[in-house]
Amino acid sequence: MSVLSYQEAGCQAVAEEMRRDGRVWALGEDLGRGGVFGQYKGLLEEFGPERIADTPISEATIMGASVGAALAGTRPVVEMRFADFALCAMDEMVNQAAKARFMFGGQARVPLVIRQPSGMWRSSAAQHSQSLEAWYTHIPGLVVAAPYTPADNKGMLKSAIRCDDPVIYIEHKDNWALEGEVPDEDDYLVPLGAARLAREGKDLTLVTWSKMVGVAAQAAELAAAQGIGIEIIDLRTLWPWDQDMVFASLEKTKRLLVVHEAVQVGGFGAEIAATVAEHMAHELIAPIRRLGAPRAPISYAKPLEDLLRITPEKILSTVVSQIGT
Amino acid sequence: MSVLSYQEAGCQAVAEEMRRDGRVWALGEDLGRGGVFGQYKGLLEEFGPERIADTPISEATIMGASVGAALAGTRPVVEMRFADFALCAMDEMVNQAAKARFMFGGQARVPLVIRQPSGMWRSSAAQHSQSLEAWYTHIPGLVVAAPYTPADNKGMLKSAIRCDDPVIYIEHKDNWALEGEVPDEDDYLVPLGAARLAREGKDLTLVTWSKMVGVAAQAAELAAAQGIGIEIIDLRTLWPWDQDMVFASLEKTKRLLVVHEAVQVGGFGAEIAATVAEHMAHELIAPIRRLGAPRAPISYAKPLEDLLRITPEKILSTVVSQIGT
Amino acid sequence: MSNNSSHNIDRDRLVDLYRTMRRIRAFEETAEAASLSGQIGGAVHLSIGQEAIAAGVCANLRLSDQITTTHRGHGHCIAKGTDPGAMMLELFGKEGGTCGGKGGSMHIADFEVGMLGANGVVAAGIPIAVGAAHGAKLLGEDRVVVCFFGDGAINRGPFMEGLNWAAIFKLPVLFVCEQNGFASTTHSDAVTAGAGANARAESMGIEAFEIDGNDVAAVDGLVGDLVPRIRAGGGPLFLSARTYRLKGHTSVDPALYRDQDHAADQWRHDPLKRAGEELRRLGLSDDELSAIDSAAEGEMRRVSETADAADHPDLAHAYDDIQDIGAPVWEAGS
Amino acid sequence: MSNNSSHNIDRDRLVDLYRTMRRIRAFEETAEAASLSGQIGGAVHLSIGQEAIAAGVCANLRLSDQITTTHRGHGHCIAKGTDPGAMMLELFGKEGGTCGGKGGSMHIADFEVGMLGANGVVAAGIPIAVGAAHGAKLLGEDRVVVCFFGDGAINRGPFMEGLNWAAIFKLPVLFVCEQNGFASTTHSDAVTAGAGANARAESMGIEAFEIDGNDVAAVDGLVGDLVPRIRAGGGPLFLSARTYRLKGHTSVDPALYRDQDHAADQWRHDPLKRAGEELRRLGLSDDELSAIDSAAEGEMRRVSETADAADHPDLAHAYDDIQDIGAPVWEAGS
Ligand SMILES: Cc1ncc(C[n+]2csc(CCOP(=O)(O)OP(=O)(O)O)c2C)c(N)n1
Ligand SMILES: Cc1ncc(C[n+]2csc(CCOP(=O)(O)OP(=O)(O)O)c2C)c(N)n1
Ligand SMILES: [Mg+2]
Ligand SMILES: [Mg+2]
Repeated sequence: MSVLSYQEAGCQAVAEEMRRDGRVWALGEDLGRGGVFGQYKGLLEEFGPERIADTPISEATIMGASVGAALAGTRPVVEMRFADFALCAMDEMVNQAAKARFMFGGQARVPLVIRQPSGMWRSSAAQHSQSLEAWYTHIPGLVVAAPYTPADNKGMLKSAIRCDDPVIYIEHKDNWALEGEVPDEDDYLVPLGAARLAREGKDLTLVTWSKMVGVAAQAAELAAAQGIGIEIIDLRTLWPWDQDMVFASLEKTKRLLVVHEAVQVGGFGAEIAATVAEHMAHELIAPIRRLGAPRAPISYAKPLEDLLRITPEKILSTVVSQIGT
Repeated sequence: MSVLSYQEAGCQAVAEEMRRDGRVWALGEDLGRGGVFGQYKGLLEEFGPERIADTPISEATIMGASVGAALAGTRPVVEMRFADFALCAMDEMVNQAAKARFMFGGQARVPLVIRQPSGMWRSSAAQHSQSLEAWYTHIPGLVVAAPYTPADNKGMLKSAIRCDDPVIYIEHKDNWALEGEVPDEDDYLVPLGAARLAREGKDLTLVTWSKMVGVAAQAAELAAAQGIGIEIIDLRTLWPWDQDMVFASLEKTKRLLVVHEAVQVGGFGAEIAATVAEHMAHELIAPIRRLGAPRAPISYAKPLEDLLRITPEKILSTVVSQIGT
Repeated sequence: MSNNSSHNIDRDRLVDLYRTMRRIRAFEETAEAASLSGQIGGAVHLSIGQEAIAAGVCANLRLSDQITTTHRGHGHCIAKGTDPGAMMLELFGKEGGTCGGKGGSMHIADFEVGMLGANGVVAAGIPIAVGAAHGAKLLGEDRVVVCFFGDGAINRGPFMEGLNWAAIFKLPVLFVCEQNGFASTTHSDAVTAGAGANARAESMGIEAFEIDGNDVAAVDGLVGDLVPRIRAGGGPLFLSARTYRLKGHTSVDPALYRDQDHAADQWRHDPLKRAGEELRRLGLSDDELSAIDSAAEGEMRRVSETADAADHPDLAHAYDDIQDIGAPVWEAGS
Repeated sequence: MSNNSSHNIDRDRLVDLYRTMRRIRAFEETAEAASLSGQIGGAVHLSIGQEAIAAGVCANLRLSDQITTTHRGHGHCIAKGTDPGAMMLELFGKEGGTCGGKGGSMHIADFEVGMLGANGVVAAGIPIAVGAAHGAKLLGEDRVVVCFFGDGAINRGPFMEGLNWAAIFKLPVLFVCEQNGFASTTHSDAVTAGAGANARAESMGIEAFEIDGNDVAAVDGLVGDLVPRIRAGGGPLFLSARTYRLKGHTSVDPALYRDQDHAADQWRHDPLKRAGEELRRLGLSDDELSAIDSAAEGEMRRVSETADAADHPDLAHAYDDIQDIGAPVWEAGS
């Protein structure tokens, strides 16, 4: 175990997988200088400019060429820089990467990791702050991962690189500096599709992912002070999501709150809430609640931006209202 | 009233609005020959090639230029040809069209109608059959409309053209030939945001939109034969959606089924189901159910394609299971 | 650079090229009939009139070389070596099709022969081809990737991005632009600024060639010069092939937006007719030519009959090959 | 076409251009300081070193003409007539900012002076500018639209699509490519194939010009020739302006990836220094020059102090201007 930042853990994952498998390479803008967030720091020096490839500002072709390179037998790690810019590569991601294996009747595989730094950071406004993970859960062919801890960022990124299907890999921009214990082993893999029980609690199951796991943990502390036990499930992978763990937790707590930073309307919280409503409504003793952002573009000005953030206090007051009913 | 096809009703709407307002124009590939589905038939002859503009195959710029032209004071009707190709214009739609008004602090408006022929038609495979309306409901700044009847296609398209915000306008490819009574008046407007009670029933509220309204009607006939009354709400506008009508219906029926052609996971049905679960769970006497497509790319071969379709029989058996419980 | 002079070609090679073209033509005519009869459900984009490009280009490729193509890609597949039987099964949406019936005409692929896929999205195959070449370079394989696309595709951003990418990474790609005059119902010229595809390629520093794409010997000869240059590591090259779409955009399009006289007149330049005349000049008898023709037509008739009689795909495999984790599970009766 | 010779310019006009440049420089330096002190929260992309392009181009525009710009657009806004006070309020995220604090540096817009918006997405402003010109043409207005973008943007598809579009519709657009050598930390040359932006424009049939973008008189002179041609209906033109990004990509980027000697040397070509020297040659005294400088610096100091002291936007307007129907409703205490 070493204490690493989220960013360093991701770096380590890429480096280990590149050492292990000569077909793995990374491409995107500015990678040669370590990437915008330092998440490729030092890799050029070890692996050279062919495998840590600087690209032009051509998101559509960064993605499309990665599909071709994957079909040709390599395993690209594709850097989209900001999740917002992935919108420039949507045909390539959704119509090509996600569907090629199926459309071609299984003749080919598209092993890709599509890294999308996401979420509100600081005063970045409407085109640099979005959380669009829900979109990808709606697209057959895609795996969607959104790790929170540094250890998971190592273990899940490694699993994503080894996965033979395209993985949308969401890293929250506020997480880069987050530190935590990370296993040193280069075979440390965290399986895709398995959630993590981040905190035990008896009164309410809070399902969340990415940066919101940390915010939820703060809320749980506040709740504990009031004698309320929040169980936090860090979903980690959004598709496929770990229904078993969520359902098992709900058997115990009988109350569900889903929290995400993304816009609430049409967010992935709706899928979780709907699924639980379909299958477990009769077991719940409080109305299901979702907590996401208002359906508003993200503002630049700090107080307006902050208005859109999920805070421990907002979570707590929602929890209290659920327990109260 | 005249009997018009869905396609003709749309044509009439565009023609009337172009006559009424010289700032309205339409652009897209092949519009001069009436568009791929004939939905611009005869318009070139009346309005000329400047206002019925043939474009290159440049979806990103069809959309981006439309944003600019809207900012400059015109009112473009943007033809995306197939909803699938709108993926080539996603930055322009989501980062530009949807956000410009807000980001610029209300200085400018972006009056656009973005027509997206959607859905499974016949043997069109994974890149020509998608229903992605859920995505747009998740994006602040966008209105999302999906009319089913020819009359609504006239009245809602006119409302969309008069709307000062960008409207994603979803026309199902299987609807073009559908005929129905359409008011002749050139001031026939159907307001965006209001659902339509398509059929009354006492036992279950079925919320749906677009082509599925017709399939649901067939299911309701089958159910009626078994003494089950299905109330069908044709949502018509997905954002904002008519919660009042849905909630009022549920007060009566106390059972909810949401049906859509799109993939169920992350579909807009999840939003409706989640919202109802949050607000009306205690009033319902049966579990909420959703019926959407499996999370699979759309196949070409007829039986494989058909497997993904929602049929009256599938709806009926779901309804029966809900009534039974 | 322009190269229009007919190439010196030996008879046997021209016979082979002619046979490939005739097989493509027969395949397309059979598919057209099956589409009009309703046996084929999906859209069929015929390459009738454009066979010389497919045949002339692919004759210069190795099995390990790769291609990507478009919605109008049957000819490229056949020329690259895909079994027309499997292709026709795919068009019919039947078991045994190249993609098990999941793709149809616009998504035919045959990785065994280096056919990396047709594409239903205009220009989308361009970055994919470029990426395949990027992959080959990274893996140290000496393959060449050929990217076929239409004159309508050069107005999409990924075309330009793909050219820039291939040039800066010096990738082994041959871009082949099939200039058939149309993009669906639109005259390509009307929506294309400047001097066209080659000027755009040259602006990226990519050497570009133009050729009469209905002259199969010329295509063969020129591509025979270009492919070794690419394989030797010289970077991408670009070829514009002038041709004409003798049929409508799809099998059901009467193409009334064309000048009908002009369109009819284009049959004079039918690449098959021209190659046939050349073969006769080189001494092939009418009987020898008809033997090739009827062999091709017989082959495609059988292929179509087989496809018609074949089984639909087994529903139990409906959800195979979506993704390893998180795919739907098929249940009998669902 | 190349135009590097210094232009004959009268003194008063050069004084005006110098003043514009100095105001931009002072704005940028003030913004830089406010960014480093934490008064400005978001990313700030400084146009220090590139002021001559903004000043020289916009001096030839009417109020009714329009522009679009990029993440690095402060200079263009000021040159087009946007109030620096409102801009600085916007950068500080305060009430009274150009966008009410909702946009920040990368989304400044000022429709009253024809400033149709900066953009956080590289190249996204290009189709928007082209569309604004399309709109003007449809409405019969005789405005010209100028589209500013960087040398990194020419590798994105919308750049090429936008050029093609402007050319086929013969739209009144002046494309201005600011060649500052970098795209973020990447040397633009390393990822750009061929002869560059002008070759690409010319391949679309768009006449393209190149100029020393640090010579404000030259830019002014050339653009003074080009804008009337465009306004007369001649269709789009293209201008590449060579310059240098004297600072890092953002205000906090030390830009260590540059050759430090080379970078330091570039200050010799600082457009302000050059214009100042020219003005002295034309007889302006040191005092007159410093008066301009200190007026600009004083203006921007006040602007920054005002922004610092200003109120945050009123939360009650947080959800204004999203959309007429279906927007969230703000509730006090939410
Ligand atoms: C991105 C995209 N836009 C539009 C279409 C619809 N479409 C299919 S083929 C076609 C014309 C293509 O013209 P060209 O590239 O010249 O190929 P050709 O059909 O002439 O072989 C169009 C517009 C599409 N498939 N993809
Ligand atoms: C589509 C897109 N990709 C990447 C980025 C990140 N980015 C912001 S500025 C920039 C460099 C732009 O270079 P250039 O166009 O030359 O403008 P300059 O910064 O030099 O003025 C990049 C890559 C972005 N904003 N949008
Ligand atoms: Mg064509
Ligand atoms: Mg630059």
